[in-house]
This record gives sequence, structure tokens and C-alpha cells, in this order.
Amino acid sequence: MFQTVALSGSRGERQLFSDVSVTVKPGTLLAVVGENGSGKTSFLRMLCGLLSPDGGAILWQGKDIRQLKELYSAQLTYVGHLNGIKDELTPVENLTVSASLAGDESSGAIVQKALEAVGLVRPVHRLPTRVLSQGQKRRVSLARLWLSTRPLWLLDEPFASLDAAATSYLTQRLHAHLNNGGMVVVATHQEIAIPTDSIQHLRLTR
Amino acid sequence: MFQTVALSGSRGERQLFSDVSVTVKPGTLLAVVGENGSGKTSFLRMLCGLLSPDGGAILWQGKDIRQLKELYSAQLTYVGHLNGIKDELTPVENLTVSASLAGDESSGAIVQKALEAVGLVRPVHRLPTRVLSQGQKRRVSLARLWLSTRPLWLLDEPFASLDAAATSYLTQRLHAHLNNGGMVVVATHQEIAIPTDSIQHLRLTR
Amino acid sequence: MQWGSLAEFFAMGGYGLYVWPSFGVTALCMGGEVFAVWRRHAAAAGSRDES
Amino acid sequence: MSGTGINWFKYSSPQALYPLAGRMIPWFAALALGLIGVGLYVGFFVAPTDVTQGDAYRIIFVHVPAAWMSMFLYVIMAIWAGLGLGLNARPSFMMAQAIAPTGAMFTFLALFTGSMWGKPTWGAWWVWDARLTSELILLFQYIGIILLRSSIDDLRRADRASAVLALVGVINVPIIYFSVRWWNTLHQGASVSITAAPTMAGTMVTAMLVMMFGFWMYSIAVTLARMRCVIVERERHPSWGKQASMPDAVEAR
Amino acid sequence: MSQPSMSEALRGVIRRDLLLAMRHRSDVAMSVFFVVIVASLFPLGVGPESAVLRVIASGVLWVTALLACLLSLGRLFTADYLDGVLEQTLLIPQPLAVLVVGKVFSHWVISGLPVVLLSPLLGLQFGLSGDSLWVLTLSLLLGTPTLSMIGAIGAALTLGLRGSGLLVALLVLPLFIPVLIFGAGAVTNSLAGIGSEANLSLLGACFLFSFAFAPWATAVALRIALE
Amino acid sequence: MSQPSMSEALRGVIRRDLLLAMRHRSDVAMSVFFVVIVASLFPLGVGPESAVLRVIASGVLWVTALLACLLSLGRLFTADYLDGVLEQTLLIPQPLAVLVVGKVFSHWVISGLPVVLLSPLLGLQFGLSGDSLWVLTLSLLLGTPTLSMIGAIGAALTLGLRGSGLLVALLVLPLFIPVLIFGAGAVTNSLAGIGSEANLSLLGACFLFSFAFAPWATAVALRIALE
Ligand code: HEM
Ligand SMILES: Nc1ncnc2c1ncn2[C@@H]1O[C@H](COP(=O)(O)OP(=O)(O)OP(=O)(O)O)[C@@H](O)[C@H]1O
Ligand SMILES: Nc1ncnc2c1ncn2[C@@H]1O[C@H](COP(=O)(O)OP(=O)(O)OP(=O)(O)O)[C@@H](O)[C@H]1O
Ligand SMILES: [Mg+2]
Ligand SMILES: [Mg+2]
Repeated sequence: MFQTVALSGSRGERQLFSDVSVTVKPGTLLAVVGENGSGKTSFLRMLCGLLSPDGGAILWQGKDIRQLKELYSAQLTYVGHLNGIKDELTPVENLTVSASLAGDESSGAIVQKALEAVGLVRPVHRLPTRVLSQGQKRRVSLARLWLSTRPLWLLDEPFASLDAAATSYLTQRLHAHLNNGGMVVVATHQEIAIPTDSIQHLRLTR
Repeated sequence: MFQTVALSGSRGERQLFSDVSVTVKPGTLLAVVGENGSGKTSFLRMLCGLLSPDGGAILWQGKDIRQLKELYSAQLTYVGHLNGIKDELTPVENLTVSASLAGDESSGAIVQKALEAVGLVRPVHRLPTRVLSQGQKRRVSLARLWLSTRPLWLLDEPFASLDAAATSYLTQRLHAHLNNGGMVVVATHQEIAIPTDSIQHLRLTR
Repeated sequence: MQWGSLAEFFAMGGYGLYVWPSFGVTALCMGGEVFAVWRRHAAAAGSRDES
Repeated sequence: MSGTGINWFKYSSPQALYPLAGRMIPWFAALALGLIGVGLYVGFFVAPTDVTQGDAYRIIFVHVPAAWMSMFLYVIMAIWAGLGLGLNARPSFMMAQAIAPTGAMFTFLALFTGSMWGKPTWGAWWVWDARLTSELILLFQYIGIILLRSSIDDLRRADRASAVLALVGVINVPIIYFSVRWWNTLHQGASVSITAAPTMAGTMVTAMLVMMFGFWMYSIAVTLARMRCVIVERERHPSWGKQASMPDAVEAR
Repeated sequence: MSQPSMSEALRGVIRRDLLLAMRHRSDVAMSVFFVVIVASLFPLGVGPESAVLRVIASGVLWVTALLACLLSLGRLFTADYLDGVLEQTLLIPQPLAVLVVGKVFSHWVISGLPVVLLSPLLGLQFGLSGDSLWVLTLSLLLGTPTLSMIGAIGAALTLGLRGSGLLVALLVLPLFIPVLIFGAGAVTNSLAGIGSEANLSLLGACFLFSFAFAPWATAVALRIALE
Repeated sequence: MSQPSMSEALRGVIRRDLLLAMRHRSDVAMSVFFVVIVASLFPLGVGPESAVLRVIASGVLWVTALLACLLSLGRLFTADYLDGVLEQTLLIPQPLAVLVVGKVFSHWVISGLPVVLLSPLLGLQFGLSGDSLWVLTLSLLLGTPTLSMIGAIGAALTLGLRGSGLLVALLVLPLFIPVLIFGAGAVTNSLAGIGSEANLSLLGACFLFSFAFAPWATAVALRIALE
């Protein structure tokens, strides 16, 4: 179980949100919505432990993540605004390295299956990522989710620049993760096709 | 009037599209759609003259743009994947500089109005763009359209990472431009709320 | 007191050209710093009052 | 990292500090003026002319205090920086920020007065002597810290990044001093050495010490004053937080 | 149709770059201190004997100027490339070579001019005096714009390539060598009491030559890099 | 729960960086050429007298090594920062200081090691011989890792700042100076027939010292930069 308690955060001189208390139970998804600049990205980075809150706390299984440190990092997979992939490496290399750094399985076959799952065809697997289109790069980045065995996923606008096919692959993957008892936090401008009983919304305002 | 004649293009060893002939009449919008990696961005950059075609030609008012050179550049406004704004400058400075470089009016009042038109509130106008959110940066980049008096607009996924409000501002602006006899080419994954008689679709396939 | 006259004092036994700039620049720097800090405070406090 | 029980430091302290500093400044300023005045009097009118160096030696009355303050202030600045990082205390960062320019200025003065002294005694404005070189590098370190801070406009990051640099630098200062000294002495015999100063008359030492204390008091006064600027500026640019206004700040002005 | 005049566009480009530099005024200060520090490194490596230092002074200071130019070349186009401003610049309806001149000029103001202004002081540190000091300054004043001009070609050619910091150094340094030789030679000659006019006029010729060709070559390279 | 062991994570980081370097093998070649070219500039600037060259050899070669390190510092974290890989690195469930050691090691392999391997050759160019050549190589072998280590702190502190190429130079060069002095001193001593053991052990001490503190300081700086 994953909780924020009276969390408040600011960037520069702006108070972005205050007193946010939400609980994400296993098998549920928290959709963080709000206008441009309302603080969704900042909220997610705070949940990762990359940004420190002004007040309040973030609890993983009841313990403060500031105490857990690396133990907490080992529980989550974060896909940010930025893709976190190396332009010069091929999709296969990118995925292999990041899976092995995360401690996930990274054999060739598994990586290949993950890339196919996001709809990248074979010839693309061996191109340098630099020449791929915006949407293809995003797909490579998201393919990590097909390798991840971590319970908590934090996703920042995963659907941006995806086409319809890729959007539906991703939705299915989220669904499967939730059915496995996983937890997901997504910042998004789009509707997510997930049953309403397993989704809750957090609306940030400006 | 703006035309492509039997245009074909490739990246690396891949043929992206071939024999594309479309005509964009004043007052109409061409929506370029297609899956991720189908070549939308490449097509648009070709229309700008940034990329040279493998075959065929692009005609502006019946003349080849390779002959027109700067005369053609003076007819278009391009908003790419990349925002084309300086992170260290404020939105106001960014817009002022790029408007004056484009030869558009760039007085303080006009720039301010453009920024307000994309829904950026006053205090944000004077922050360095670096600290803005993804969507706010995109809005700054799009604000150039409120200053532009050029007839041809080439927009690459302008709606990416915009929220609902910003999407509707932009749609209205496109509408107004078309009513003025302007021409627009948009690469997008989204539906655009524009009357069907002034829109045509170009679907690229992979 | 070893200085017979004002001129002798300024000559510094022939080393005036080195001694006086040293003291002068020191005074200038320290005075300048005080002035700069004073200006900075005035500017900061002033704009705070109007806002 | 933040917000764990030290809120007193974070929020109330600057407000208490502002008027406190305001009350302390006049005393230190007066002390500084008095001491420097006495020091100058003794230095120019009581201390005798030096046998070997003539009156050029009188530069010592600004040179040595400036050189001394330049090193002393660096250490103090690093201590504040370390405290700031350790306790996550904003006032400490602000002290460090306030000290840096004064330190850099004294370093410059030591260099300037030193080379003013060098020309008549050594015949050159500049030689690559150990002490001179390490003073020059100290100036670079000060400048690095000031420039790093001014290139970052997020205050929180600016504070902490320059604190890390100050701490790393303070380890470097003694290493530099000894390395440079060794480098030089191995190369050439001590053809130039400033430690070989003639045994000084008692009044000379007195004047120098009095000037030193004067500079010290000056540093405290000017640092506190700059600290007040920093407090006000941060309140105005409140990336430091949404805090109440400072009523006593206006009155203390 | 709205279209900026050539001088308007030129001014616009310069204005943005200098505005960016002034945003953090420390940027310019940085070039200054960089030069001072690097120049001071050499005595630390070589040893403090002033006879040796005077001989190597012109070489060291010229190499330093060259490195300051080189290190700041990264700023010339890379940032513009990454944030898409360069793409927009290519679409400005004016000859690209003219806009390049604007960018090179701002680069020189930020990275070259400070070295020129500082050189008398640094010369003193190395034991130069009187006449040689002035020749040093003059040679740098004539030579550094050429460096910026040539550097721009290299920066444009390597745009967007990995490790381009070093690659640009590789491409550009051989082209810098004539400037270095004439520049350092001018100082050496004046130290030896031989006139340095010949070297200085050669530097001037280099400048004119690069001014005529470099902006055009840079423009071509930029178009290729953005394909 | 899946969690990589510390050595696995370390190897992963090193592997990615070296893979990137090997992707364009020219990257490593570039460090080599940079050093060769800069070292060759000095004889051009200073003049060809071999007596002078021998005296300045150690200084020039050490300064060159130092600049090669400096120039490649930009690569250390900036690319990772811009493409979001650094963010992901911070989330790896292992102490950040350990991962930093991995990155610094790859940096040294790419920018420091080539200089070490080349140094005997360059030393010959400057007229060094026999013993001094070995001392030069050994001093570089001991000293360059320290440079990478210290440089990492500067690179992390200036991450994402404008004009950080020059800023990092400013921050880092004063910290490099002891290494420069001990390193160049070792060669000078051996030329003068004095033993160079003392200098070499000081270099070793600098390495151990920086190995103990620098990764930790870098980790702190990285966290600050990414806030
Ligand atoms: C640019 C040139 C110079 C610089 C940067 C410089 C720097 C310093 C520094 C840092 C100190 C304090 C060191 C300590 O107390 O251990 C100092 C002290 C001193 N300097 Fe200088 N100095 C310079 C030139 C000179 C010259 C030319 C003379 C006289 C010939 C001189 C005479 C002294 C004396 C007498 C002291 C104090 C006595 C002592 O602590 O040994 N300095 N200087
Ligand atoms: N130094 C600063 N001063 C003032 N405001 C700041 C500063 N830094 C960041 N901000 C503001 O904080 C907000 C950051 O928002 P964030 O990136 O979390 O938004 P978001 O909800 O992810 O938006 P988007 O939908 O556009 O991605 C922005 O509104 C930005 O203007
Ligand atoms: N050197 C190359 N070799 C092979 N294929 C290449 C090369 N360079 C680019 N490509 C391919 O060309 C296509 C470029 O597409 P482009 O960026 O125009 O797509 P897009 O339609 O804009 O996609 P998106 O919707 O994701 O933005 C990609 O499929 C990419 O894989
Ligand atoms: Mg966001
Ligand atoms: Mg695209």
C-alpha cells in the first residue's frame, strides 16, 4: 500500500499543491489530472523521491520513503517526461542495459518480446534510437514496463505522442499489472480505459 | 495555393512515402495522419524546405520552392516537434525576439496579448521558460501563431501535451486563420474540431 | 614622529608611489564595498515597500 | 531531506536575525573605525622607518591583515556552508553567501598590496612564489563559488551547490599551500622569501595587530549588513517560502 | 508580406545571443577567469624561473586564447540545435550566411574580446614589458575574430554528433595553426627586437580571408547538419 | 523483490558508458588526437629550441592531460541529464556514490587512459629520455584518475547550467592544481637527478583522498542538481 500524508510541494515561489492525502491500494490506479502547469510532473517526481516535499510525508507500506531510501527505489518503475534512453544505442541495447540495472531479467528473447509488445517491428530493433520518430522513442521507453516486476509504477504522460495502436497496448499492460495486484500512478491529459472501480482521480488546480 | 507533385521521401534506407500529390487551397487544412514512425515529421520538414525530397516537387503559387528560397521562407510559419524557444529567456523575450526575426510586429502589448491568448497568466510571462511545465512551454511556442501574418502554417503535433483548454484555444485560432484565407498543414494523432468541408486528410502508412 | 614636513610624509622615503596606492586601493575597496552594500539594501528594501 | 523538525531554523530565524543584525552592525562598525584609525596613526606616526626596507614596509599594515582575513574568511564561510548542509538551515547558507564577496575582496587586496610591495623590494610586480601563488588560487576559488551561485537561479539549489563547492575547496586550501610551497623551494633556492621579514619593532607589530582587528571588525559589520540585504531580497523573491511579512524589518531600517 | 530587412535580422540574432549572455552576466566573467586560470597553470607546471617564462609567454597566451575560443564553440550552435531555435533560424527569410555573421560576432564579444582586454595584465605576469605587451594585445585583437570565424565552421560541421566537443577541436585546431604562428611570432619578434609589422599584416589578411569565406561555409554546413 | 547487487549495478553503468564510447570508436581516438595536437601547438608557439622544450615538457604535457580531462567532463553527466537517463540512474536501488564511481571509471578509460598510453611518445617529442619518460607515464597513470574524480564534482555541480563548459573549468581547475604540481614536479625532479618518489607518493595520496571523498560529494551534488 502506498500513501501520501498531507503532502505539500512548491517550485520556485509557487505553492503547487498542499495537504494532499491519497491512498493507492494494490490493484488500483491513481490518475493525476489537471491543467498545464498545475504540478502533475512535480507531484510524480516527489513520489519517486527525486524532489523533496515542503511538508507531509510519503509512506510505502506504512514507512516513510525518506527512511527506506534504496529499499523504496527497488519497489518502483518511473517513466518520466523524458524517455531516459540513449539516442546512440539501439532499442535492444537500451532495454537490456536498463533492465539489468533495475535487476530485471534482460535476456535477448525477453527484450525482443517486450519491444514487439509495444509494436516495434524487428528491423527497428537494431537501428540507433536517434533515427526513430518521436512516438517510436516513446514506445522504447515504455517497453520497460513489459520487463518490470516492480509493484509500483509512476508514469508521466505515457500516452503523449503515441498513436491509437500503442495507446491500446499500453492500456492493456496497465490492466494486467493492476490485476496482478500492482499499483499505478499516472499523470495524463487523456481518459484511460480502465474499469471505474479500480481508478481514482486526483485533480490538481492552478 | 500550395501543392506537392509526386513527392517521395526516404530516411536512411527506408522509403517513407512516394508519389504524394496533394493540393492545399486557401482556407483549407491538410491533416497528415498515420502511425508512429510513418513519416509525418519528415513530410512536414520537407514542406519547409529543411529536408530535400527524393523525387517530385513542392510548389508555392505554382513555383518550385527550391527556386523561391527565402521568398518561400517568408510565407510560412513552422512549429516543430521541438519548441524552438530559449530556456533561459522569459516567454516575453522569446516571443519578442522570434517575432522580430520573422518580421512580425513585436511590441510589448501584442506579445502580451498573444501569451494571454494561449492561456498563460501574467506572472508566468516573466519566469525563465526553463521552469515552466511541458505544456506551458508548448503554449509559448504556439503563441507565435497569434503573431504570425504568414499565409502558410506547418504544425507538427501541436496538440501534444496540451490540456483541454489550450487545445480549444488553438483550434479556434486555426479556424480564424482558415477563415482569413490561410493554409494549414498539421501532423497529428488527434481529431481536429474543424468543419469537414475545409479539411482533408493525408494518411501515411508504414 | 619622523616626518619633517607634509611633503616628506607623502614621499614616504621615496616609496610613496607604492605605499599610497596600496592604502588608497584598500580604502577604495572597503569604502566601495560599504557603499555597494548600502545601495543593495536600499534597493531591496525599497522595492519591498512598494510591493 | 527537508522539513524534519528544524523548521525553527528555516522560518523564524531569518526574521529574528534581521533586527538582531541591525542592532549589532553599528557596534562593530564603530569598533572597526576606531581600530583602523588607531592602527593607521600608530603605523604612520609612531612606528619608525625600517632599516632595510625604508618606508615601503608600511604596506605591511594593510597587506598582512588583508592576507590574513582572506584565509580566515574562507574557513568561516566553509564552516557556515557545512552547517547549512548538515542542518538544512537557511540562515547558515545566507551567512556563507554574505561572507564570500568580502573574502574575495580581501584576497584581491592582499594580491594588490603584495605586488605593490614586491616591485620595490624584489624588483618585480609578480613572482611565482609559494605564498603568492596560493593566494591567487584562493582568489580563483572565491570567484568560482560566487559565479556558481550567480549562475543558478533556484535559490535552494544555489545555496546547496555553492556550499558543496566551499567545503571541497576548504580541503584544497591547505593542500595547495603545501604543494605550492614545496614546488617552489625545490626549484630554486629561496631567492625570494617573505618569511625572511626583518624582526620588527614592537610598535610595528602593534600597528599591524590593531589593523588586523580593525579589518576583522569591519568584516563582521559588512557581512552582517550584506546578510540583511540577502534576507530582504529572499523575502521579496520568496522562493524561500511563503512566510509572513517582517514587520520589525521595516522598523529597523 | 512581412519580411525583416537584412540588418534587422542581423541585429535580431545578435540581440538574442547577447541577451542570453547578459542573462547571467557571469558568462562573460567566466571567459575572463578561464583565461586567467589557464594562463596561471603553466608557470605551475613549468616552474617559476622568469627567464623561461618570458620565452614561453607568447606561446602560452596564444594557446590560451585559442582554447577559450574552442571551449566556447560548443555554445555557438549546439544549444540552438537542441531546442529547435536553429531550425527556426534557417527559416528566417534572409541569407543564412548573414545570420551566421551575427552569431559569430556575439561569440567573439563573449569569448574573444575579454582575452584581448586581459592580455596586458597576463603579459605582465609572465614578465613581458612595454612594447611586447602592446604587440601581444594587438595580435590578439586581430587574431581572435578569425578564430571565432573558423571555429564556427567546425561547430557547424560537428553539430549533433556525439563527443563533438573533442571532434570540433580536432577539425578546427589545424586551421587555427597559421593564426597561432603569426600571432605568437609577432610577439617573439618584438621581444627579439625585430619588427612585427609583417606578422601583424598577415594576421589581418587571415581575418579578411576568413570573413569572406567562413560564414558561407558555415551556412552550408548548417543546412547539411539539419537535413 | 528484484534488486541488482552492487557490483552488478556498477558493471551495468560501466558497460553502458563504454558501449556508448565504442559505438563511435572515434570518441577514444579523439582524446588521443586532441592531446597530440595541443602538445604539438606549443613547439609552434614557443619556438623549436630543444633546451627550452625539455624544460617545459612536463608542464605542457600535464596541462594538456588536464585540459583533455576538462574538455570531456561535459560528457560525464550532461547527456544523461538531458535524455533522462540520469533521473533513472538516481532511482537505481544502490548507493549513488557507487554508481558515480562507475561513471568516473568509464570517463577515465576514455579520456585519461589514452593520454597515459601516449605520454612516452609525446615525451620523446619534447626531448625527454629514459628515466624521465617513465616517471612521466607513471605520474600520469597515478594522477589522471584523480583528475576525473575531482572533475566529476564540478560536472555535477554545474549540471544543466548555461555556459557550464567554462564554469566547470573555473570550479575545477583550482582543485586540479596540487595534482598538476606533484605530477609535473615528479618529472622535473627526475630531470634534475633528484628522486621523484616523494612526488609520486603524494600523487598516490591525492588519489586515495579523492577516491574517498569525491564520489560522495558528486552524489550529493547530483541530487541537488536534479531537485
Ligand atoms: C602579490 C604578492 C603577495 C601576496 C599574494 C602575498 C600574500 C601573503 C599572505 C597570504 C600572507 C599571510 C601568510 C601567513 O601569515 O602565513 C602574507 C604575509 C606577509 N607578507 Fe605577503 N604577499 C605578497 C607580497 C609580499 C611582499 C612583496 C612582501 C615583502 C617583501 C610581503 C611580506 C609579507 C609579510 C612580512 C607577511 C607577514 C609575516 C608572515 O606571516 O610571515 N608580502 N603575504
Ligand atoms: N522557479 C519557479 N518559480 C515559479 N514557478 C515555478 C518555478 N519552477 C516551476 N514553477 C511552476 O511550477 C509548475 C511546474 O509544473 P509541472 O511541471 O509539475 O506541471 P504539470 O502539471 O506537469 O504540467 P504539464 O501538464 O504542462 O506537464 C509550473 O506551473 C511552473 O510555472
Ligand atoms: N537511418 C534510418 N534508417 C532507417 N529508418 C530510418 C532512418 N532514419 C529514420 N528512419 C525511420 O524514418 C521514420 C521517421 O519518421 P518520422 O519522424 O517522420 O515519423 P512520424 O510520422 O513523425 O512519427 P511520430 O508519430 O512517432 O512522430 C521512422 O520510422 C524511422 O524509423
Ligand atoms: Mg508535466
Ligand atoms: Mg513526428
